[in-house]
Amino acid sequence: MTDFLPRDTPVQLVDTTGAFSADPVYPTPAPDALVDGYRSLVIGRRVNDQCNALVRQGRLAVYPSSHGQEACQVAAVRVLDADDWLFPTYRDTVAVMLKGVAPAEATLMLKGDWHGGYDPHVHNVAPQATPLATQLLHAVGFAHAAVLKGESTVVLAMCGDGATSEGDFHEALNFAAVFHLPVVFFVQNNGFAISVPLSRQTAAESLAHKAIGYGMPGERVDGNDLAALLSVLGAAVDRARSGGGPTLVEAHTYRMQAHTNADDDTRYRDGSEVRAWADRDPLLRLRTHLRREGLLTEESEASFTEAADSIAATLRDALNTDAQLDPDDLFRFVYATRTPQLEEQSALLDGELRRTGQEAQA
Amino acid sequence: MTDFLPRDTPVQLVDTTGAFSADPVYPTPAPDALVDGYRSLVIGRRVNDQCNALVRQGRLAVYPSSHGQEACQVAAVRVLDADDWLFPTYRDTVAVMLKGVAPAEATLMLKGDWHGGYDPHVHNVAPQATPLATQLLHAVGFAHAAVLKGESTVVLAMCGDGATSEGDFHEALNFAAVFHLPVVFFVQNNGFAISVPLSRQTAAESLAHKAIGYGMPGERVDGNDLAALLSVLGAAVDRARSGGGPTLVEAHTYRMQAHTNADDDTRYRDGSEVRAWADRDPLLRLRTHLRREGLLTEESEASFTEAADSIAATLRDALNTDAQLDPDDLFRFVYATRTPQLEEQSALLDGELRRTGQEAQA
Amino acid sequence: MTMIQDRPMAASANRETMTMATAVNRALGDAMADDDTVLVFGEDVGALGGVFRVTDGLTARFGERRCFDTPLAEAGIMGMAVGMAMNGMRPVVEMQFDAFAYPAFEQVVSHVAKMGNRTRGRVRMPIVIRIPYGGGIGGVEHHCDSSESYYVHTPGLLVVAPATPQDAYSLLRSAIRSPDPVVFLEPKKLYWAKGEVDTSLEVPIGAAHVIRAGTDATLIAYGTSVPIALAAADAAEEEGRSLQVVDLRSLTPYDDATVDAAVRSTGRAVVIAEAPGFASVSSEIAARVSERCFSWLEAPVRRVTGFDIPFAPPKLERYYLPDVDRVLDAVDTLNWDA
Amino acid sequence: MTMIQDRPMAASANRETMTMATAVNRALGDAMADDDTVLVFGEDVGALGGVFRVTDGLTARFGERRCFDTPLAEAGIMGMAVGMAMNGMRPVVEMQFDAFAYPAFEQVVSHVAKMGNRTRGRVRMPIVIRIPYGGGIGGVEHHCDSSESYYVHTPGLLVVAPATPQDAYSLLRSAIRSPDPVVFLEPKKLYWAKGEVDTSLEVPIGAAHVIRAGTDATLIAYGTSVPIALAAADAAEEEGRSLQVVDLRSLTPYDDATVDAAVRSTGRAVVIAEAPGFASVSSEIAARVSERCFSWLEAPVRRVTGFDIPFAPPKLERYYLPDVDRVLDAVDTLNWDA
Ligand SMILES: Cc1ncc(C[n+]2csc(CCOP(=O)(O)OP(=O)(O)O)c2C)c(N)n1
Ligand SMILES: Cc1ncc(C[n+]2csc(CCOP(=O)(O)OP(=O)(O)O)c2C)c(N)n1
Ligand SMILES: [Mg+2]
Ligand SMILES: [Mg+2]
Repeated sequence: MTDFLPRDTPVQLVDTTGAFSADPVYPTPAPDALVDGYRSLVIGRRVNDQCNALVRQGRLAVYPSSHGQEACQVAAVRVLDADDWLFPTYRDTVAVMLKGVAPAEATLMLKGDWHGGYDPHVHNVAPQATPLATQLLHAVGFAHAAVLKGESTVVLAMCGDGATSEGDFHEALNFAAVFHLPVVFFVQNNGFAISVPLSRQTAAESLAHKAIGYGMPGERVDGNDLAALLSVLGAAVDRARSGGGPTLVEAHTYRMQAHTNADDDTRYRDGSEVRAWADRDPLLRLRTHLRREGLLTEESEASFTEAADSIAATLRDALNTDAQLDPDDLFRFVYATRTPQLEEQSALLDGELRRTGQEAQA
Repeated sequence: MTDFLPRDTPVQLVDTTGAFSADPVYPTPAPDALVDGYRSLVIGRRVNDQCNALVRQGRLAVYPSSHGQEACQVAAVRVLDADDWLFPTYRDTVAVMLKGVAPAEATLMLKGDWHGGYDPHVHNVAPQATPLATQLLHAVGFAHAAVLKGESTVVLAMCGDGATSEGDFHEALNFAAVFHLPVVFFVQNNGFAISVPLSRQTAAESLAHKAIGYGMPGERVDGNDLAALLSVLGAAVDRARSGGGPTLVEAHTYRMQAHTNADDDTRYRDGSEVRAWADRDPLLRLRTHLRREGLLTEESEASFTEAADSIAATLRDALNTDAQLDPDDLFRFVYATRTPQLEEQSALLDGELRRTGQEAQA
Repeated sequence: MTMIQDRPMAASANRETMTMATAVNRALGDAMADDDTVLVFGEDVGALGGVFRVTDGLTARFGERRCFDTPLAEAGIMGMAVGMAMNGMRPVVEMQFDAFAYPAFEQVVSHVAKMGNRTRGRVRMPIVIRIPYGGGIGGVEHHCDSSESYYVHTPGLLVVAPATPQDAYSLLRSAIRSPDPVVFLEPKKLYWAKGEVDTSLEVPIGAAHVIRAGTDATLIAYGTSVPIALAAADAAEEEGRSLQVVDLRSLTPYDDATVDAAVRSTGRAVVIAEAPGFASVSSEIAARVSERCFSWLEAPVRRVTGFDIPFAPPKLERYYLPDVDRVLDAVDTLNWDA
Repeated sequence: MTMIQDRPMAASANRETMTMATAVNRALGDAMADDDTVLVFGEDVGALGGVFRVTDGLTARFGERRCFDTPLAEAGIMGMAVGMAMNGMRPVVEMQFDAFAYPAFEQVVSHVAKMGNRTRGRVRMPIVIRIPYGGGIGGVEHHCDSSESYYVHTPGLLVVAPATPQDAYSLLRSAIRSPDPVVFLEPKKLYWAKGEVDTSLEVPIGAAHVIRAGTDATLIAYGTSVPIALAAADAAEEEGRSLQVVDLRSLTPYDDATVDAAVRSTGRAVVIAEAPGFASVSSEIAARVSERCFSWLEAPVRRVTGFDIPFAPPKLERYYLPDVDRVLDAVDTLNWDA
């Protein structure tokens, strides 16, 4: 059972200099997967940059950036089949888009138009969860239902290091293990929960050490090494799909920017720490490796940049358009059928809008 | 850090035949402690028997018996100093009494007179908690305050196997570890949470395996072996007192009777399983051992029985007396000072009682 | 496994006298038989059949996959139900007692209640949360709360509280068919009260009804307080006062039309509820009736509710619980000289 | 470390203009300086000084032992506070946003609220639960709930909601000195509004006050709705109607005497609250006023509240929030021909 314990050091395939070393246990991803992954990294970074810009321009209300964590974002999606489900957090907008959700829909909540912007069933992406760790239980229930229906869906559920302290984290991992469900719990340990450092979240050697307490394997992986992430998460997905039950994977990464634009990270961390992590950047490292291996050409790089440009443009266009919002939507979805009370209340609002002539502009 | 993992088999000093074998790590309790512990076992068993009888006679509303778990009850108290605090559950009435609470006060809640019957600060026993695992957090807070005040209090917090599945269990252990607090978490794994067997609570090899996920040591101990319990819990208390932080101890024991008198355990377990555990009875085993060692005489046994008789008589007397209850108590303690609303409401009740002449009989 | 569809109940009348506990059990069994996406889970609902035996026999009949015990964690149960509902199931979860539903509060308020709205109706939550609630059974602390106001105040939840075996059966069938989450409050003290049940009878969520005609004043009750209202009306009759009784059955949606018509017909009203009265369902009823029936009212709307204190210990609960005398006292204050 | 004792505030007047956020910060600092059993903890309250900077500087001034960050777990924070209170401390905990207090609900309802009663007053819970609440800041889902009704309905809790820097300062001082647990609701949208604060001024919990004289109708408000009530009264004045405004400040205990006197003086009342109205604090106020001022009322008590829906997304919140026009519309319905 001690094989449920993670390694002493995170699994790494490509080091910070871009050098590759094979792992005795985890397979080496195919070159194609790495090139394709690199393309997604470029796009992910660009999405983060663009969204930050849109916040500055007042087009997004708020944006929790995954700058520095793009390898986690990419890997979380790449290891899944189209039928598999992703349960993301507020910070995983890049992953949501990479799973297929249109930029305009993925950012609609952050724009402030509605509480969510996409249909979860189109691309198999649950709503981005704000209340921490709650979505892990939804992932467990989703997987449980899939098993009952005889479907081979794998569910990958994401959360941060801070969220591991919540009771729901515990209950989710325990339920998944007891019911032996095909769930991969993927913790992006980026060192901080807003201002609170990891040392305030756990006294354990690693977050992955928690797995053995639930009777599932735990593993640690370098969260800025896309190759290692693809390999470790891929193995967890394979185990889940083949009836091997859940896995806890902890990625060691770093939140390079403030928690959100509303945060001031100079109050709680040293610029030098941030700069040190810049050297471990997931893009740089994979780029160096791929170029060294001759897997990346000027043309492909140019085409990746172009793809990123195009998504950024789509984002800008989407967010620079003010949608026609219908105030009556406030009452439309609370229940499948409006209650008599909501009928009265929407009539009240409607009357107000008519009287003030707002219904047209709304 | 893997030394935080529990042993493969529970620590045992006295086996089911009463034979003793020393442990390479855990010290052997002094003969006196064992004899004194045996006395408490006899009392504890008698308390359980008497309370069951009082339920049948309708004097107690309900009684969750610790029959079969008396060694845990005794050890939990014996390892503590008088200044240390105990945080018990509804099933730990024997431990509450052994810590010094008078039988009448310890059973007042079960009698139905009030929600609690003793002053926690007199014998350093928190109220018996009903909502599962919630008290573990109170224990953590209590210990934290003690540390801030520079006091050397150790806190021992009890819970059942079922309660380990609750989010509060997770949060309590994590807080204790992060703040490095002097708390001993003592899980009485009696195999069931009402009807639900341990296999539905965890897929882990043991509950003690959870400790490493918090960065604290975990240990498993034979919960029907008082000697082993005293030794393992004693070591945990020592570690806590000397600044070594929290420990998780799992005792393997068995609930010999139904969950409470309201429960029908034939619906979910086999009589044969119960009978098999009778052979591991904590009293029998220690008695055999002590007699073999010449530590138990006819006279001492008789005196223990007498002590048990006397407590049983006190219990009967207390519960056969109907206390004068004051309905106005309902309003008296909700706040330190009654709100105007409660003043009005108690006046209303008072008026009713006067009109119907009930205030005298009440 | 088929996806759920609203379907009419079988037309064949099937009348039988049974307890409310049996009626709930029957509704669960019938719903599970009709629709294999209906799942029952919670603490002790499997082999034991629930601490009140309400799920008795379901595992034997439908198997471990359809009715099963979970680890002991209410947030876990509720959160799992959310995920299952996202994936096409209709979970019916049991919270063992009222106060033991509180650990699941955040899942209920932030997800069960809001998921449909959040997703613009794309992901509905056809979840039923069964909660044995209320006192009158001599239960110890945490076993007797009337927690309906927390749920009723939460937009996105439907809340019902039957008072008879018939309504328990029919409303639970409606609740399980509902696309929206329903908090289904089962009055513990009425579990063993018997009544006739016609399993073909449909009772929609949101429909109150007048269960006793009367002309002098209207008693408004639900769940645990319905038998008290009826008994009070009987007692008042002996004193020559004719009291009408409305059983709300559903708290959300609330049936303004039925209640308003009833109160307007008598001009006087007393609301009866076991829960602490402050900022509660009964406050809402009193406020609404006062506002909507203002010019019909001969007297202020009175409330007979639990006191604003934690539920009483067993030996004192009779002082806490609304009873016939307290209702009659309230009726006496209704400005009869007007 | 000394045990807490109630002590009078320093007599020296100290007036200064500051924001409500600063007033809360000042109250925390002054209370910690006065009594070393006062502890502040929660998520991000240490180095960061809280996401609203309300705890700014406290760790620097009083050290890590007195003001500190916890692991990210609200039930954990609340349960730890219970244990600390049992051991002589006066914890002031911060829930980062209204909706993020829900995971702590069971600790609040089953322990914080009930421990004193359970132990017959032997173990009191001098805990303050600070909750930045309400909308009007363009916040996304889960950041704008007005959750006061859950707490007000729970016996054993005191609940206050200041609307000015002065009340925020003085009520927080009172809350920290209270032997009973206080849910302290801080209107987020008023954090940056400025006002004069006299730190020697005592405001007891449970005292409403009339903050604007008026003769035609009474507006009853608290927390976020107070500025709306005042603005509505100003607007009405221009139209020749004299509106009185009562700021409740405390929701539990509720100040019947002040409210009743006010409403009786005008004969008309409108309750204003941002929370969904159904089964809420505003229901209670409307019900009480309707009952207790029955023969003084010229018109039914009206409520202007949030709709019974989840809080609106940022771009739609202006349609959700009670505003001056909605209040004036309600006032217009108060049967002025009577
Ligand atoms: C239940 C709950 N409590 C508090 C918050 C407020 N909050 C939002 S993000 C955050 C920090 C989360 O840290 P972590 O889990 O490490 O994720 P990260 O933001 O680093 O990706 C907090 C405290 C919340 N969203 N939900
Ligand atoms: C939060 C909560 N949920 C449910 C219950 C109802 N309940 C009381 S005891 C019990 C089983 C507890 O099992 P365990 O923790 O193993 O303790 P044991 O009774 O075996 O001593 C349950 C489900 C409760 N008391 N609290
Ligand atoms: Mg983080
Ligand atoms: Mg057990």
